[in-house]
Amino acid sequence: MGIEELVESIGSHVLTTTLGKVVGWGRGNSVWPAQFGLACCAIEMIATATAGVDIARFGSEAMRASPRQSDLMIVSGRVSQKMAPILRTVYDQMPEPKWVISMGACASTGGVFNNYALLQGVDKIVPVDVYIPGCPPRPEDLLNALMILQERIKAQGILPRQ
Amino acid sequence: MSSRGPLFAENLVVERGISAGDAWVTVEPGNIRAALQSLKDDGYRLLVFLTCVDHLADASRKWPGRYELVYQVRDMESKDTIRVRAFVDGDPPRIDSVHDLFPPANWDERETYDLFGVVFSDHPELTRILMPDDWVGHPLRRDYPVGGEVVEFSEEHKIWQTAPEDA
Amino acid sequence: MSETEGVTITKTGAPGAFGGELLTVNFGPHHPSTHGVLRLIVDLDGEQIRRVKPVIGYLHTGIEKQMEALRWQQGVVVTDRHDYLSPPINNLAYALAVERLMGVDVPPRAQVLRVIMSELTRLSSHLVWMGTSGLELGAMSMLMYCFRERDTILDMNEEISGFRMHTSYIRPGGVYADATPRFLEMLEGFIYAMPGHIDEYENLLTMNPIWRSRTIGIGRLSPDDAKVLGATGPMLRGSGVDWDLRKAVPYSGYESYDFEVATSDDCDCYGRYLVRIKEMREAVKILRQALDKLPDGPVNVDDRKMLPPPREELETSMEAVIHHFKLFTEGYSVPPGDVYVAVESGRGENGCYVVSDGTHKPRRVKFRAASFVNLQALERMALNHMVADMIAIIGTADAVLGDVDR
Amino acid sequence: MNDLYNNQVGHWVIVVIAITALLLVVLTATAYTVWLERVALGRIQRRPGPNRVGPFGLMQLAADGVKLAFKESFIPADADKLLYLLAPTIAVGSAFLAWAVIPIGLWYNVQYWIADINIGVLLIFAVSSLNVYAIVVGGYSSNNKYSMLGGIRSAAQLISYEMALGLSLVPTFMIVGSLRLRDIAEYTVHWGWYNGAIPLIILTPLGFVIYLIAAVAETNRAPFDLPEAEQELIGGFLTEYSGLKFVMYYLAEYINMITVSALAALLFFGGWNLWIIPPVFAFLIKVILLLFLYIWLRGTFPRLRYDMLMRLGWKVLLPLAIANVVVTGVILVATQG
Amino acid sequence: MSTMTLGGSDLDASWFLILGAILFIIGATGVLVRRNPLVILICIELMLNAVNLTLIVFSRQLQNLEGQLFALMSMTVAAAEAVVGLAILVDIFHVREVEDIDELSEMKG
Amino acid sequence: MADEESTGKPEHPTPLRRPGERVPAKPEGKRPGVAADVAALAGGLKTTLSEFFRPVVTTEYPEEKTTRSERYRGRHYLRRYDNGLERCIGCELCAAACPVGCILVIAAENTDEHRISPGERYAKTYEINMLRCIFCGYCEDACPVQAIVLGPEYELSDTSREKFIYTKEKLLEPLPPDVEARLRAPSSPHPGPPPKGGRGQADPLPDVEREKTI
Amino acid sequence: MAIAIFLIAAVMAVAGAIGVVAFQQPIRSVLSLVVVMLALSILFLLLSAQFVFVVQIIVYAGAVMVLFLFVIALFGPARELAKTQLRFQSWLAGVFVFVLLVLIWTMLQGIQYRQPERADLGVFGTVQSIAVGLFTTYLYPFELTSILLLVAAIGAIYLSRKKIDEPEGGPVDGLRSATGTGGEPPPSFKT
Repeated sequence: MGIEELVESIGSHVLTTTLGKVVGWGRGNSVWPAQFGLACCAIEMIATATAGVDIARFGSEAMRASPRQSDLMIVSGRVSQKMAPILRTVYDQMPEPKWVISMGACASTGGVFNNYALLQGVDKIVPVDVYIPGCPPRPEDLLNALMILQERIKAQGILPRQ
Repeated sequence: MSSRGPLFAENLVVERGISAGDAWVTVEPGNIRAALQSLKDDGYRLLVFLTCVDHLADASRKWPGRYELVYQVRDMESKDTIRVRAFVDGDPPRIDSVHDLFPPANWDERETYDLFGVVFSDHPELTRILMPDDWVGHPLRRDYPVGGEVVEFSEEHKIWQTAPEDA
Repeated sequence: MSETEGVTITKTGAPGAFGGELLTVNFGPHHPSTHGVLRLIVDLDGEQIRRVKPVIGYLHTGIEKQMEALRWQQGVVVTDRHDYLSPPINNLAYALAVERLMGVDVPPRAQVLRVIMSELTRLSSHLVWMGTSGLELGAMSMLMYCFRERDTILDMNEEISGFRMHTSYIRPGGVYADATPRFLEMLEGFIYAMPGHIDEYENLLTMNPIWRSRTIGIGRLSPDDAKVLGATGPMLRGSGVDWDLRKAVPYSGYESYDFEVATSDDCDCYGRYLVRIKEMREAVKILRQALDKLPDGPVNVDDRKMLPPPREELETSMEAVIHHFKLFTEGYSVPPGDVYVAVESGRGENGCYVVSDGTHKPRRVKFRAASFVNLQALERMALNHMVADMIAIIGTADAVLGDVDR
Repeated sequence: MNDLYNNQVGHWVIVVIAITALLLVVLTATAYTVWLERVALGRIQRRPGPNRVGPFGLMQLAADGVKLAFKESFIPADADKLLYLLAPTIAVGSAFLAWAVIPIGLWYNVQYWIADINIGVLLIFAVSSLNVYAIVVGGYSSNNKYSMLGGIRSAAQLISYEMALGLSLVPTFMIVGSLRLRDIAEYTVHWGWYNGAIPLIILTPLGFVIYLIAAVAETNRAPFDLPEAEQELIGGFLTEYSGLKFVMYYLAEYINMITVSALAALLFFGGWNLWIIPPVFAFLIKVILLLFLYIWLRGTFPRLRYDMLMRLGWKVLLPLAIANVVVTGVILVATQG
Repeated sequence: MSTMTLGGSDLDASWFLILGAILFIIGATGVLVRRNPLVILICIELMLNAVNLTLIVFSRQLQNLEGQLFALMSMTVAAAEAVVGLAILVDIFHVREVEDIDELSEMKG
Repeated sequence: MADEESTGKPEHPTPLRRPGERVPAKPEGKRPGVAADVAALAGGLKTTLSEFFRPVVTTEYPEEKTTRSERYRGRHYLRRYDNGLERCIGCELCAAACPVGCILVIAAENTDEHRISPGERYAKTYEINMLRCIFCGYCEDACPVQAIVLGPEYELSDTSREKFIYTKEKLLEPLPPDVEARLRAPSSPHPGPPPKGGRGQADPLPDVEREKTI
Repeated sequence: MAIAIFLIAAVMAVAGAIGVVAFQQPIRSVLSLVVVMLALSILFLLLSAQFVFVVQIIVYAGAVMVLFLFVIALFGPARELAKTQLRFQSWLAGVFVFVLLVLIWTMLQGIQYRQPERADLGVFGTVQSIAVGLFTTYLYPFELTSILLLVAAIGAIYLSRKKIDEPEGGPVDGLRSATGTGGEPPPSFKT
């Protein structure tokens, strides 16, 4: 029985609802971030992983060094013009599905450094799912963003991202 | 300031003074190596930093040259510090490298080259250090715009607070 | 494959000592072992490092240019962000420089508060260093323990200044605001608890044979080399040179505190580790003394040209309103001149060279970054060591890339 | 030996059912070992660990599994595709194979095993030595220098510590006089008034210490986790693996961890014999405590450097293990004539 | 054809011997055909394995342990051979890339 | 530009090891004995085990939250007077003080029939780009009428850039009641810096969990 | 049952053996040989040679072949060039195979095996029986093998040793010339 027949027989709504829910639940509750610490926010990102608020409660403590095993890129800190192409390469190396959180004012817009050296917003080179304002945001803020992202992922289910 | 050592004996000093408690001397740019060598012989063995100041359109006084190179040296025994200045002009401005007298000057000179375009003669590896290799211009010169973007608001506006009016 | 992950390896064609060829390996700039966005080009002979070439600039933020675009008092928020592990110390260097140019002296209470914030910052900076270095060498619990105490310090930062990391607490002319009673109470408790925590870190690392064998004899830097290379801070003191700006060129009343300069004759990574541990203990000692001697009085200079008037005056005095408007629209101007002020941060000499042309914006602000100079010694320290030791060496050099690249 | 190959159909049915059950049990146990590690490591660091997905975070592993299963399966360009896919399979296969000979005491005098063969321990070594292929081939086929360096290092590490691991157990075999795991677990002594089972750790404590260290190294766990020392080599041989293939390696690592813990429980702690506690629980308690020991070590110690690791294996553990064998032999000869 | 009773089946020693012969021949062919010195070493190992199989078969057939003991010895020898052979190859590879075993007949490095 | 200067010179002049110099040997004589090593390892294990049996220090974030300091610089609010008039008088001092330039104020004249604020002018447009804001609190310091204050809220993450441009309507939302009450209290007129010089600003201490703070 | 096991193992072994010869990349040849060895080890188990079965896996598959793998991984995937194959070599090999096969076939026709020695199959091939054999009757050859191993180990170490008898400073200087970091250290360094 081919995959089309399978879909026919169990009905496409099952794929998009039941299976979609399960997959969305799995993906949402197991978001492994890639280490992409750049500056001040990176320290707060590390702090998020430590005992203070403990991102492990959300199942996201597995900060893999290799982008191949990551689902989420937390761009934490200022992205310089020199760093931008590298950031893009790392993003490209992550397998689908993948998400991006832009942490802090510098990553999102450049913040106070409205000048020649910084990329004014990481969303110019990678699609950003959640922005966190703050310079740097509190660790709780990152968790809040992660929860917003989890809702998004769960709603997205198995469908490809828009 | 103690006017000790051979620096003053050799008449390298053009001008000297104290600014906000810091002793400084000015030397001819051609003599910079000799001046720093004599200071080093005198015990000022630590080059604290080396940088450049761009005096373009600076009305506060009459400057001998557009680019002022600043060398801060310190004697770690007597805890004296002294600032050596040299004024250069031209495009690109040139001065002798002191990386072999003071090893930390190596990166400092590269940085000054990168950000100000000051060429240090005989520097072994005078390439950009902070900016990408293919960058055009020297960002810390006063005539280089700060850059950046207009802050987003919901409506168009012309006010842009952080843009410097006179660069 | 990936350039980013890693690593491109090319054969140089030159013979190495082990019969193979030398390999040029490129680590970074986004690589977990490089303590931030540092890129290293390493010539390897087998596992031995023959040459290291750090490539920096991946975090170049244009901070010095930004300072020129901002007014004197606005610049404080930018100084927070170059060495992002010790914002108040950066503030202090800048504030001292501006005050020297302006020719003002801050009141004694402000001085003591500045010392308290500096030492808290030194502690938190060392804690971050120890946590991340521990993690890099595989001691993952160290990260958790160190960041736990760091969180306490950040809570205190928040209590006194309203923000965790980038406090902008120390400003030209004084400090942002007086300490609250709750802050002093938290500080009291912290001073009481911290020595026990330091003991705990030492239990985990100091005598641990694995830690010792990974650090002792690794990354040696003789006292002469350290001086010639311009190293400062724990890098210099870890090589046995007794040099601390707090003792050598005292500022903010450091001369009136009783503390020892931590040095170690080991001249290696272990020595630098010991120096930092000792400095943490000394910092607690200074905090104790500062808290005991905290005098009453104002925390800002009484100069309406430099600092805004108290809020209650705005309602009564027209003159105060005018000062207020003038200060926030065009700021104050600083007399022409230049000054260099250096303070001792967790990483070494954190200097600020300020040139004023008499206007309300600085002509030039140069930050003398300790990490920038210390990083140059990496080449010397890493030579002939194994690749795996590079982590320990970079770790104990404690280069903050934001400070290096500015 | 011959009982394995008799042609009674009933035997084969039992074996097939047993294999299926064992697969399920080991898989579940692996999942919860991962959970145990994350929680215990968290507690060592004064944080709760996963606790938001399901009660006590018990569903965390299910979420991870679902996510990884639906992750894009990625094969690096220029990789040797056949070998790249083969390597994780070897890892999981060899890890599961070891469970063929590990007996589990279910109830008093009721043990369970798939193959109660005479050379049980040796078979475990044999199949675990195949793990090297998974690592080297995985590293080689990824076409990434990190992976390859990680793979080669790891293989050298496995081979080095296999020697110490094997030799550390020889005193046990000498004392018991059998390689059958059931015999070792049920080893009894008759010392004066005492008649009964005795954990062999009392007789060869040094053997246990060497076994423990070597086993940690064999399973690539901290502080010997150089093959995937993330701070040095990104993810070692795992760098290029993603999705299900990564899961397989991950699974293999934890199965191996349980295997060596179970083996230690059988060899040194009397297996399922523990006072009046029912055998199956006694066995579980011992295995869980040993697993905790692993996690505890990981939470405490820094990582060794590669050359130190080799030095420890060859210059410390191996001589010690040999000396242990010799001394045990001398004592045995002296006491038993 | 007397004694090989393996679980009651009529598998006899010839089956094993033929398998051993086939493996040996394939190995020998490899040595002749392949040019890469490493692969040639591997093929030699294959031949040794085939020989071991016959040793074990005869040991079982004759119910005499000597065959197994000899197989163990031959494994040891094979291991020693592999180690030394590889060490030599590595030494040569350090000097130059060898793609053809015939290159090694030249007496220069 | 620099190429012609860099020919014919050694590539890197910082002091390298002298030719032939090897890795220095590990210092002798400082090595503790095996017993000390084992004791140190055991000490480490004991430390981690003792931590294992102590309670966790984690804040279970979305369910429980730590209290923010009174000076905390979080989300901005525009305040009103009790009679409903806006405090902001459109003086643009906040925009001028902002180091980031993330505040946009466009003022308009008040008229008697259309009175928004007590002064002559009011802010027709008042926008803050929250994504660019660095929460330095300069706007609060600059405001002469305490119209803009930084409240204690920090969970501001959102999914698109446009949502971060906080318009006047959004900023004029009522402050959290406790903060508003504190601001109205005669003893503490301002959530920012208290009047200079006094040590004993008698603010009630929120009870802090000792274990966590220290 | 035994026939089924034999046939599976035999097919695996032959396929692996063909793989050894046929694969172009050495690493695949090595892995094919591992397959052969595992298949053979199953046959050993079938033939009551338990100990040899385990040794086959541990020593051969687990150690010797890993060594090959190491060398290949270290020196990269050197492929054979087709042109280096001699034209009539494969032809000759074919003849050789054919001749050998015919030879063995004829030899196996009507073969009579010697009468077995009637060992107890319950303990035949166990570790204990092997140990008794090795440490009593065959102690001398056993010790000789260990000497052989020692010699091989020493030889291997000698061949792959680090060349330490170099002039002082040689490698560093060699490196400098390679990477352009030549020359004396700067004068400032002579503190």
